[in-house]
Amino acid sequence: MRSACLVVALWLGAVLLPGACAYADAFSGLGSARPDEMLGAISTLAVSGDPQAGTVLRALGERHLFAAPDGGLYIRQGETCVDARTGQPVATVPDGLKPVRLNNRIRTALAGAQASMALLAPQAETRLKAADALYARHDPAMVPTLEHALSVEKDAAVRTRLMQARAATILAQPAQQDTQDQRLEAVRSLAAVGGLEARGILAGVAQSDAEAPQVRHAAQAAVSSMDWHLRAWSVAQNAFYGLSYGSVLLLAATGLAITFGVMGVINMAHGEMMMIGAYVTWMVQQAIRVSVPALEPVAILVAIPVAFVVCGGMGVLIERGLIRFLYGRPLETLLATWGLSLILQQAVRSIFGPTNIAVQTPAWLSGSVAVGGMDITLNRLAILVFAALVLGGLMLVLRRTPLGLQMRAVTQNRRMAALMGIRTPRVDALAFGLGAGLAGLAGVAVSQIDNVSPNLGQSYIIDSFMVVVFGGVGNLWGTLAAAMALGMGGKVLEPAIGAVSAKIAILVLVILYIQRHPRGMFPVRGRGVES
Amino acid sequence: MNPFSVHGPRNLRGVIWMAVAVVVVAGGLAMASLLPEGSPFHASAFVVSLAGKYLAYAMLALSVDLVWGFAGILTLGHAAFFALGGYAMGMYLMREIGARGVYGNASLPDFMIFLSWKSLPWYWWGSEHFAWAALLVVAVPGLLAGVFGWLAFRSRVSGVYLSIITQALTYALMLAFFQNGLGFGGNNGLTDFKDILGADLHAPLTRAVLLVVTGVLLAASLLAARFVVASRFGHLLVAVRDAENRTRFLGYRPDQVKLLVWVFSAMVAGLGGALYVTQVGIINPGEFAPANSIESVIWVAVGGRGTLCGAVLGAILVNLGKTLFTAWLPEFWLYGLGFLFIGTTLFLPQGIMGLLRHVRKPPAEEVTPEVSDTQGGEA
Amino acid sequence: MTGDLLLDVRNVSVTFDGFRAINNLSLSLRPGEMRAIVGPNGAGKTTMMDIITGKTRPDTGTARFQGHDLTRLDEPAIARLGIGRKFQKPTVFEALSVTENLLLSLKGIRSPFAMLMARQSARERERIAHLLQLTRLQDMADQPAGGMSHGQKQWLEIGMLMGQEPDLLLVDEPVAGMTDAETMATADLLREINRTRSVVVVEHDMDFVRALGVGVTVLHEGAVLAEGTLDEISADPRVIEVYLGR
Amino acid sequence: MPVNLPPLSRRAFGRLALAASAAAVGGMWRTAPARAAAPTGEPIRVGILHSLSGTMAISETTLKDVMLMLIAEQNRRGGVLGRPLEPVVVDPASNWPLFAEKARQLLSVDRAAAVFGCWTSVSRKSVLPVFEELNGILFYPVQYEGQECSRNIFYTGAAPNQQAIPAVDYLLSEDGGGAKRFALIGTDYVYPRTTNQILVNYLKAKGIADADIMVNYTPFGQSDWQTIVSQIKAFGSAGKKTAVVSTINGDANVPFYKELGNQGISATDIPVMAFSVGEEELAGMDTAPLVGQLAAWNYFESIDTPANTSFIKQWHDYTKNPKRTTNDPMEAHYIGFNMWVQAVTKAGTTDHDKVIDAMIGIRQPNLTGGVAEMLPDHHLTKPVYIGEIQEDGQFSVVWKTPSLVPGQAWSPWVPETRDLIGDWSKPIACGNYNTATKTCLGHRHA
Repeated sequence: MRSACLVVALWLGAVLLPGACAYADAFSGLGSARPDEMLGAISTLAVSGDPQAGTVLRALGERHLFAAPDGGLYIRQGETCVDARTGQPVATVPDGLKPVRLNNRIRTALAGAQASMALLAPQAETRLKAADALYARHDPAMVPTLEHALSVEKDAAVRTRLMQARAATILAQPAQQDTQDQRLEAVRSLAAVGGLEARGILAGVAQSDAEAPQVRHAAQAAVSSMDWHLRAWSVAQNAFYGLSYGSVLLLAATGLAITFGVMGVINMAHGEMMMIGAYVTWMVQQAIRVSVPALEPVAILVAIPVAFVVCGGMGVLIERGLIRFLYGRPLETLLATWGLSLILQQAVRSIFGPTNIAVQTPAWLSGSVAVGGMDITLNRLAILVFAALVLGGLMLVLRRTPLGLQMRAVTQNRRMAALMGIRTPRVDALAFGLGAGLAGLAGVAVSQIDNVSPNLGQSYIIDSFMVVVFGGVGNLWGTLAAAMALGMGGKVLEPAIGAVSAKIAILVLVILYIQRHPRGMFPVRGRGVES
Repeated sequence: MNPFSVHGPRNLRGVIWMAVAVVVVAGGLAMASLLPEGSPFHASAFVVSLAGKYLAYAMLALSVDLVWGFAGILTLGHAAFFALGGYAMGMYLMREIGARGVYGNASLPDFMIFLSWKSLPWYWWGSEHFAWAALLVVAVPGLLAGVFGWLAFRSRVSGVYLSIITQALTYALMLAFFQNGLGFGGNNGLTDFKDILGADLHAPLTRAVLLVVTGVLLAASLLAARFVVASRFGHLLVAVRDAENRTRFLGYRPDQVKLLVWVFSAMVAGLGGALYVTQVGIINPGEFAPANSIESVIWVAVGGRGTLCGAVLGAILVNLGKTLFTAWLPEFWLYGLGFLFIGTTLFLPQGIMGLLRHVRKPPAEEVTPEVSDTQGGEA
Repeated sequence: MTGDLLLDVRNVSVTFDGFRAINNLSLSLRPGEMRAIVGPNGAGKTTMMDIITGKTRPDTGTARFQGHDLTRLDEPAIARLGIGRKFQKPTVFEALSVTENLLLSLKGIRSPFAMLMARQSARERERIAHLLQLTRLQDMADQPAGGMSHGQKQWLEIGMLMGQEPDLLLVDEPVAGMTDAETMATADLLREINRTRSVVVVEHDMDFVRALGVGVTVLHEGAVLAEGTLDEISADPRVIEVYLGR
Repeated sequence: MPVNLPPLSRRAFGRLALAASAAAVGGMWRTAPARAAAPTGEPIRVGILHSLSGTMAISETTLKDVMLMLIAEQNRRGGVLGRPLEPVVVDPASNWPLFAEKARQLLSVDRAAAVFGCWTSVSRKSVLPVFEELNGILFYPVQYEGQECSRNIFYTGAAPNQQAIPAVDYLLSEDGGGAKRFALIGTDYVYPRTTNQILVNYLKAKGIADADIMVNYTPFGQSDWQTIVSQIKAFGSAGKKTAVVSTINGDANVPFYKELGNQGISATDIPVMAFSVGEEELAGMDTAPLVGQLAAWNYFESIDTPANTSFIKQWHDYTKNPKRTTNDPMEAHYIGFNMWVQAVTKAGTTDHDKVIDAMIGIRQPNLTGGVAEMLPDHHLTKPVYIGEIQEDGQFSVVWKTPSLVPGQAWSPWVPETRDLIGDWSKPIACGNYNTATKTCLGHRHA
C-alpha cells in the first residue's frame, strides 16, 4: 500500500508538476492552526509528488501526525517517531509535540486529496473506491483530475464510475452559459445512477435559478422520477425496519414466553436478566481484549454461550431460591420478582457504576449493505438472523429433547407428570433457567443497538409482556406473530404519525384487540383451559 | 388461585377503627402544625406534607385493594386513575395562578404560552371553577374506567390478560401525556401552584386544612368501601373473584359486578390523586409510569390483600420506609425495598394484617395452601 | 308439540377445532321428568350441558326451554329462566360461609345496585334455614365453605341449586368421590327434588342410576345411541359394544 | 486500535487569555494549604439532591460524587467561616414529586445552607416552589432551556444563548460546513422544545427557509432510530449542506449514533451537533463511528489548563479511578460551589437572604479559562466551545467564542419574552422584568 502510494505520488509529480518545489511550504502548512492554511497544504501536497505525501496524509487522517513547536512534523508509530518529511526514524522525540488537529472541513478535503491520489493506483479496486469517494465529494476543483484519470483509465467499471463522478462534479460547478449541453448530459448520467446522493445533486440543480431552463427541467423530471423510485423502495425499507424491530421484540419476549407463558411465573425480573446478559457481553469483551486481543472481533460470539450459561444459571438459582415457594400463586411471583429486579438493578449499579458502559460493535457488524434502494444495516440484520436461530433452537429444544417433552408434560398436568416419574422440581428449575438464559441471549443482541446500563431491563419489560400476551400465553408461534405484528405496525405508523403517536396507537390497538380476542392471537384451546 | 391466601368480607372489623384513627392522626398532626415552632409538639410543614402524601397514596392503595382484594382483578394500571384525578385538580390549580405566572398572562397557563398557543383548548374550559374540577376529579377516572371496564369485562378478558392491558392503558396514557402537544404541560406536567379556593397553598393553615380534608376523605372512602364489601354485593364480589363461572349459572352477571366496583375504585383513586396534587404541588406524566401502579399493588400486598385496613397500613408503612431509607441510606435503600417485597411474599403471604391476626389468634385452623394443578392463567 | 316439552334440544351439532363434539343430537324432557344420561368419556355429555346452559353455542340446531330459544341467551339469562346447573367438580364460594353461599343462590335480587342495599328478609332467612336442613349442613352454617369436605361441598352446591328454585336441574356426576352411603343419600335427595322439579343427571355410577330408577339416555360420539329404562339399555347390543367392546 | 494521545495542549484558541487566568487558578489550587486549621464549631450543612437510583442515576450520581469531593477539599482547607461543611445526601430516585419532598426535607429538617442538585428541568420545576416558599438556595448545574429566573436558584449551567446559538453559528460558518438545511431532532420535553423554538426563530432570522428546517420529537428512551435516521438521510439529500442539531436526551443517544453510523452517515456528510452528549455519555458508547460529530459545551475535559489538569487529577484521586471522566455539569458545580463559598465568606453568614444578595457579582475562574461572574439574573458568564468527538471518547475543541458569553434567562428569540430580563439586584429585584413596560410580572421577592 505504502509503496503503491509512493509510486502514485511519484507518477503524479512527474506528470502534473514537474520539478515540484513547494514541498517544504506544503508540509509546514499542515502544522498550522488555521484551517485555510491546512487546506491549502493538503491540496498542494496531494499534487506535489513528494514521496512522503501519501504517508503523511494518511497519518494526518489517522491522527498520528504531530507538530513540534519549531515547525517539525513527526509521525508517531507506536512508541517510535518518524520525521514526516524524510521518513527517517528520529532518536529523540522533541518536546511539546502536539497532534495536528482535524475538523470536518479538513477531513473532507483530506479524503478528496487521498482519493485523487488513489485514482492512479495500479489496482482497479483501489481506483474504483477512489472514484466512489470523488463521486460522493463532487468537488468542482477535481474536474481536471477526473479528466486526466479518464484519459488513462482502461477498466470499464472504473471508467463508468469516473464518468458519473465527473457528471456529479460538473453539476456541482456553478452554471455557465456555454456549458449547457455538458450539464444536460451530466443530468442524464446522474439520473441513470439514482440513489440519494444523485438525488441530492440533482435537487440542487433543479432549484437553481442560474441554471438554463432545459437543464433545470431535466433535473426536475429526474428528481421526481427518482422520488417515485425512492418511495417504492422506502416501503421495502420500512418493512425491513419493522422486521428488525419485531425481531428485537421477539428476542426480548421468547424468554418470557417460557417463564411466563409456559410456567405461569410473572417474572418482572426478566428485563434484568437481559441487562445481565448485556453486562456479560461487556465483560467477555474486556476479558478477551486483555487476554487474547486477536479474538476481539469475535468476542461477541463468545459472549453468546457465556451469557446463556450465566443467566441460565442465575435463573436456576432464582427458581430454587424463590420461585418454587410461589407456584400456584402467580401474583405473588409478580411481587417477589419485582423486588428481585430492584435488587439486581441496584447491585449492578453498585458493582459497575450507574453510567452506561461501552459494548463494542465489531467491524463486521457495523455499517450497512445497499440492496437496491434500501440500506440493510448489518447489526440489525444480524439480530434478525439471531432471533430466528434462537426461536428455531427453542422450538427444537421443546419438541425434540427430553427436557422439552417433560416441560410440556409438567405444564399440562403436573400431578400426572409427577406420577409418571418426571422430577417436576428439576424440570421447573431447568425451564426457568432456560427462560432466563434466553433473556441473556436477548441481552447480548440488545447490547449491539442500545444503551447498556442498569436501567436496560426496564425499557423492555413492558413490551415483552405485551408481546407474550398479545400472541397468546403459552404459544411460541403466537409470540412470533405478535412480535412481528407489533414491530411492523409500529414502523408502518411511525413515518405517518411520529414515533410517540405510533407507540400509543399500537398500545391502544393491542388493548382493543384483547377485548375482541380475550386470549390473544393464538389462544390455547380446549376444554381444560377455563375454570 | 388459592382462596385461603385472601379473605372474605369477614375481616372487616378493624375498618371503622382505622377510619377513626386516620381522622384522629390527620387532625392531630394538623393541629400540631399550627402550634408555634418552639413547641415540643410542633409538627413541621415537612411532616404535614408527608402525611398528606401518605394518606393520598393510601386512597390509591384502598382502591387497588377493592378491585384486587375483593374482585380478583389484578390491576397494573391503577395509578392512571390516580394521575387523571391529579391532572383534573392540577388544571384548576393551574388556572388559580392567574396572572402570577412568569409571563403574566391571566388566561393561559405558562406552558401554553411557551408553546405559542393563543387560546385555551376546549378541554380546559371551565377548569377555573373548583366545582367543575371536583367533578372531573371523579368523573374522568370513572368514565375511563367505565369504558375500559365495559369493554374488557363484557368480553371476559381476565387474569394476566386483563393485568397486561391495564398496564398498556397506563403506559399509553403516560406516553400521551409526555407529549407537549396534548396540552397538559408535557414532561414537566402542572406545577408551581399558588392558591386553592383563594387560600395560599403554602400557608400552614391551608396545609393543615388540606391534611384534615385528606384524612376525612380517606376515612369516608374506607367506610364507603367497607359498606360495599360488607353488603350482599360484597359477598357477590368475593364469589365472582373465586368462582366467576358459578355466579353466572346462578343468574348473576359478573361483568356488571366487576364494572361497578371497578368504576367506584377508579373514582376513589382519582380523589386520592386530586388530594395528592394539592399537597405535593406537582403532577406530571411520571405518575402514569407502570412502576407506580405495580408499587401500589405492592403496598396492598404488604398490608394484606382483601382487608381494606391492610391497604391503608401498607401504603403508609412502605412510603414511610421509602422516605426514611432514601434519606438514611441513599445508596442502599433499593436493596431494602427489594428484600421487603421478597420477604413479604415468602413469609407474610397475608401481609401485615395476616401477621396481626396470627399474633392474636394462634394458627390452629391455618390451612396449608394446596398447589393447584394448572398454574398460571387465572389470576 | 313443543308446548308439552320442558326442554327440547333438536339436531344440535358443535365442532371444536375440527373435532365434532356433538353430532346431530336431539333430546327432550317433559315437565317433572328425571333423566339419567350415561356415556363413555368424550361422548359429549358435558358439552351438551354447556349448550343447554349457554356456555357453548351450537353450530346448528335448536335448543328450547319452555318455549325460549336457549341458543340466543347467555348463561345468566338462562339461569334466570330457571335452569340450574351443578358442576362435576363441586364449585362453591370457598371464602364465604355456608349461609352466605346459600343467600347468594336464592332466587330474587340479581342487579348489582340492588344488592348494595339489600337486607336479609324474613323469607330469605326461612329459605336458608330450610336449605340448611335439606342439605344437613345446619352445624356448619357459619363455617367458610372452603373448609368443608368434598361431600359436604357437593351437598352445599345442591342446596344452592335448590335456592335458585329452578324448573330444571342439570346435575353433572353428583356422586363422584362419594362413599356408598353418601351416594344412596344423594339418590334419595335427587328423588326428593324431582318431586317438584325436572332433573337431568349425568352419571357413570350404574348403581346410582339404578337407585334413581329413571329413564336413561346413552350418548356416544356426540349423538344419542339408545334411550329407555336401565334394563332396556343394558340389553342393547350397541350399548354393550360401546361400553365393553373396546 | 485505541491510541494514547497526549492531551490536547495549549493549542486551544485564545491561548493567551487562557494562560493568564489558568495560571492564576492553578496557582491558587497548588498553593492552597494541604491542611489548614481544622474547622470547628457547628457544621454547615450542604444538601446534595441528585438521583442515585432510577433513570437519572446514570447522570446524576457523578454530580453527587463531585460535590462530596469539593466539600471534602473545602474542609481540608479550613471549611467555611471556620466551620466544617457537612454534606447531606438524599436520593430523590428520579421521581419528580420525591424531589420536592426531599428538597423540603433538606431545607426544613436538615436546614441546609445551600442545596446543589437536580438535572432534569422537571425536577427543578418540581422543587422550585419549595425553594421559594422556604427561601432556600439551589445551585442548578445543567444546561437548560432558560425562560426561568427564580431568586432562589442559581443557574450555573448554560442558558440557550450560551450553547445553542453559538453552536448554530458554528454550523452556519464556513469552518462548520456552511450548513443551509437543519434537522432539529430532540426528545419531547421542555428543553428541546424551547431550544428548538429559539433556534427556529434564530435560523429564520439568518435567512434559512421554513422548508429547510425539519423538527422531530421522540419519546424518552427512544431506542429504535431506524425510521428517523432514514428520514434525516432523505432530508439531507436535497442538494444543500445539511446539519443535525440534536437535543436528544442522554439515554437515547447511544442507539441514535449507532444507527447513524450503521446507515453510513458520517460527520463529513451530515454533522450532528449535540447539546446533551458529554464525556460521561461517550464513556458508555463505542465512539469509533462517532468521530467528528460535534458537541457544544462550556467545558471539555480535554482542554489543557493547569486548573483543569489539577481538577481532573483530584477527581481521579478522589474516585480512585483514573478513567473517570469529568464533564460540563461537574465544572458548573465546581464554579457554583466555589462561588457559594466566596459569597458566604463575603456575607459572613449562611443566612439565605444575605448569601443570595452577596452572590451577584462574585467571580470565580473557570477551569478552562476566563472568569465566570454571577450575573444579576443568576446566570453566569461562560466561554462556549465546540468540540469534535475523538476515538478516545474525548472532545477536541474546534471552535470557541471569542469572548465570554453572559447567560440570558429570557430568550430574545421567543416573541413572548423578547422584552423580559431577570435582575435580582436592587432596585429592580425582579425575575421577569419587562423592559418595555418597566414592570415586574410577578417574580418579585417580597
